[in-house]
Amino acid sequence: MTPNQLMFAIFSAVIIIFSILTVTSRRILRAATFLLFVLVATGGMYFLLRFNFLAAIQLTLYAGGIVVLIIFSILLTSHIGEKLEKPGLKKIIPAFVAAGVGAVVTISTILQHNFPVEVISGSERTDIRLIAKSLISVEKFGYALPFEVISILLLAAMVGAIILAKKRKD
Amino acid sequence: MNFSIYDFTSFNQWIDKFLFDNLPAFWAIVVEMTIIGLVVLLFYALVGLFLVYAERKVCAFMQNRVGPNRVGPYGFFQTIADLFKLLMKELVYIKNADRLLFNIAPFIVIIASFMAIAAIPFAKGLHAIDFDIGILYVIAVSSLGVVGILLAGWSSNNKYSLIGAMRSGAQIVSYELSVGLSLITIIILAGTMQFSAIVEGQANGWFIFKGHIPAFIAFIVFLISSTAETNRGPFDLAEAESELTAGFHTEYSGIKFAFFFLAEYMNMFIVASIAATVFWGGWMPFHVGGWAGFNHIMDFIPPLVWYFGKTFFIIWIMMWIKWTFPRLRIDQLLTLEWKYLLPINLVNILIMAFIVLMGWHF
Amino acid sequence: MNSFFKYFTDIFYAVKSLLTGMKVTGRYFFSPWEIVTQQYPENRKTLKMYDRFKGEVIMPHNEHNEHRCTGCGICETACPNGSIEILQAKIDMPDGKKKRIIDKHIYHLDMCTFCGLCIKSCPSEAIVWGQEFEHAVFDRSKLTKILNKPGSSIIKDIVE
Amino acid sequence: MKEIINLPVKNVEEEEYHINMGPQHPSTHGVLRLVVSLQGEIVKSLKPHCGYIHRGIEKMCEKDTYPQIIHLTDRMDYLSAHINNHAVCMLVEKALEVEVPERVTYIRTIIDELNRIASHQLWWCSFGMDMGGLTCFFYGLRDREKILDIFEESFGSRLLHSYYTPGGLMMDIHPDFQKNVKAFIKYFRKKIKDYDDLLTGNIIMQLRTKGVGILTKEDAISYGVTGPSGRASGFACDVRKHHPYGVYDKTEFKEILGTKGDTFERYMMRMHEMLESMKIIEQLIDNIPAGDYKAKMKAVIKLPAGEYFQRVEAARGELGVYVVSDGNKSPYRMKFRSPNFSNLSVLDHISRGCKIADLVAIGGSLDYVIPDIDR
Repeated sequence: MTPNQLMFAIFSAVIIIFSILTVTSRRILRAATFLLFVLVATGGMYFLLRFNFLAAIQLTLYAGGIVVLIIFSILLTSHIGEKLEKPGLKKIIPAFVAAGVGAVVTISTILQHNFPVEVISGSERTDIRLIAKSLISVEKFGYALPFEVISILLLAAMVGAIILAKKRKD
Repeated sequence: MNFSIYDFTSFNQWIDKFLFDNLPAFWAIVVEMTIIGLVVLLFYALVGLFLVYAERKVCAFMQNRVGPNRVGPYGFFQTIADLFKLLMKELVYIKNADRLLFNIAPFIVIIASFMAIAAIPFAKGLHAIDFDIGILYVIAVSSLGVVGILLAGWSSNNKYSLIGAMRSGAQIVSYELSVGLSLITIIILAGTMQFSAIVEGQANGWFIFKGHIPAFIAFIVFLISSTAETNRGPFDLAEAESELTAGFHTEYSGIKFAFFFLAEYMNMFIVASIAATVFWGGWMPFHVGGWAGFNHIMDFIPPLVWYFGKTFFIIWIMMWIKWTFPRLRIDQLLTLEWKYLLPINLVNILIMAFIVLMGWHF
Repeated sequence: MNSFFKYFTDIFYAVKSLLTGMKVTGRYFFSPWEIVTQQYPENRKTLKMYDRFKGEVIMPHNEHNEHRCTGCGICETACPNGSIEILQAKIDMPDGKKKRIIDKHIYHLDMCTFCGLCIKSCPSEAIVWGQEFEHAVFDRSKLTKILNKPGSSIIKDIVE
Repeated sequence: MKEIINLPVKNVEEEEYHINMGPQHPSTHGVLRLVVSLQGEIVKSLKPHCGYIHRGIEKMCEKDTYPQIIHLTDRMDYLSAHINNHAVCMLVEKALEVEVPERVTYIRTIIDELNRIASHQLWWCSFGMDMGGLTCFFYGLRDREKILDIFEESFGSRLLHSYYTPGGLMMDIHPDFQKNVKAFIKYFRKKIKDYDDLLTGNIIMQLRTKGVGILTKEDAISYGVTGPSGRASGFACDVRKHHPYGVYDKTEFKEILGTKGDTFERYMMRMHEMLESMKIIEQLIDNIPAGDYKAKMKAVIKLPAGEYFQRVEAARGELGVYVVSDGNKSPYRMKFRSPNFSNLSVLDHISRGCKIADLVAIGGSLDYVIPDIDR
């Protein structure tokens, strides 16, 4: 076993355990915290794959941004004593069926796909200059258009948020 | 073994080679990681203790006092005595608190600051990891710390803690923008996010001089917003002692309180060392382009001295700020960020990009 | 346009006011000779209280173990807190008369508010302020003091 | 599906949130409990609960003789102990129609003003601390120490002096008193510039206090807010000016009135008052007439039957002493109109709608001393 395999095992164990805990915990803030661990471990997985940029983005956006927002909204709305009700059988069975179908589809797809075995040398890394350039490139594999579309979407969301926040005052 | 205090690369390679020669590859890596972990841990504790002492002395001198002077010479061992006191204190169990989150919170805070240390270059060849996305990585991991503060405030089942946590959440989320943008200003100038490359890029002049006005503005903005991000005065609203008793860590006692305390000081150290590295050249000696003789004399001072000198100078400025100003109110805090720092920052980035394009920097 | 300039002048004056404040603390940081802290237990030898310092009520005795207290009890009535108790005794004088003298002048330091009325009202100036200020003890009963020393007597020339 | 939608609609906006500020809280300057109902960070209303250090001083006075009462008044507003003593002493002197020597009135006036400066210095440093500037606390205490040293040299104690007696003083002032007071004024005129640089001019402090906690003149009068807090609203209530006692009628000083009545005005009132007090002391300190330090008084003071009232300007406002005497050596009924009690009562009115941080600043600017509220 190489150290990389060991780390992979640790990360995947963390992801699996905390994913299960996230959906089974009946306290909503605990669930959010477990979700944070899942996301951080996923970031670790990216580091293991040497996708440093993706890993950092994962940490900034998901762990540092979205989870903080989720926790923040929980702080505003719920009380410490609150516990979610135990779901009834009517809810458990469809949930299990849906999860099972999803798992079967994903696993069968992965198993059917033939991954080409390629050993990436240790020093090779995704070049962030390439990422940056393709983000603003208008050529064939450029992402300038999606980038701008997303920025307009975010702007619209921001304006909407401001209007919603203003409305409450008067 | 070729060891020099000016370049640690060969020293590291020697250890690496020694381990790989004597151990199987798996165990060599495990031992290496353990050594690095222990060294960083020890460093963390020592710097934390020293900073607490330094803060007390600095604020004492600013307030016409002498500060701690009973334990050891000039009270140097006061913080160690305090550490033992905190270790022996009872860990109070809070009624109706969410125990799991209550216990996890200090660790999240401390791990976030712990992870950030790994990327900081202390001297040539003396850093744990040298990412090509160094600055982005530091911003990413330091944004995790706020989760710990939010959890601490919520799980203590105390209204003061909750208000403190809310304040701190709003504060850190908004000031992260300014920290990131002010660093981006320098990334534009440096053309890289890798810490080692940033430091090497300042071999013929620090960026604060090379990028003149925009770099200076970026430094000021970084200083302000990083002070806010580390929850230090005058931005210490999350633990405003005259309003919220102790804010989010009101209910913590003993070593768990010490963790928050230590993490605050380590965060201060981290932002100061990022400021030193990005704006003031890190371990790079003071060089003036073209003055070979002068540069040569400056090279005799070891890089560690340069690094710690700059870092502690910036920490001293942060302490000076803290012990001079009254605290801001939460709405003023957000006004400062959204109406002043952010627009200035955005314009500053534009100016910096323009200057770099035109080649007006030194 | 006006508000545009105001934005920058605001920033300018804000920064200026902040720097003025930092100048004050910075100056004190670099002038350690202005430190006012007294390092108390170390300076105990040289520490001198002011003459009029109200430390505790004492009864001075001369070298013959004599004091000036007649045991009249005026201080006891003057005290607003009842922190003085006078125990009187009667002795037989050589001429056969009985005379009132003081047996014990009990002073409860723990009840004293240091108002000074007892000392001001004493007709024979028997009690004065002492300079002692380290009154902390572990046992409260130690704060009850007997001011006249054992075996002491009154100075002869005091007339009641 | 319905449940999921309903969950966030639970009306968080209108939920009230109560916190107890005090009895142990860093910003209440003592054992005062404020039950604050909040909406987010905004104060909806607050209810002060006093009485945590009620010692029954008014009742205790009924068993004490008039000279003995003096030491109890020290312990009401302990930061203006001399001024409280002055009120009782003047009341007794007025009732007995005793003419006190001129030397005594001069000394009393000087010491009252010194006490006012010392009190305002402590207010300044604790106000700075409430705002979060801890350094202010040490500068204020450092300078207050100089006054306390002068007090200790002359009267033997630093905080609770019991220096005035009905009819005069306990003892004459120390021979060095005048020299030391002049040295202090020279010293403090220099140091008060530091105060201005550090806190008054500071942009953060100005933004936090200007327009916060506005008290109108009408409200100040109807709530009976006196002292610097009342004058900040434009309520001319300086007893020293309008009902002079001591030698205030012989000295030149300004009664400074504010217009806005916000926290910053209240702050500025006290800063100005320190300067005015120094002016008063400077006018008097060289002109203390020679003479006795005590008028001739009977050994047992008995007030003729009747009602008596005397007011003085304490550091925090108007202190009134009301005595009903039945001709005995102790009063039949004693009542203090303490300034802090009235000043505290306005806190709920002016802090509604502001933030917690503002509440702390307003509390600091009203400068309440809890033992004076509870008595």
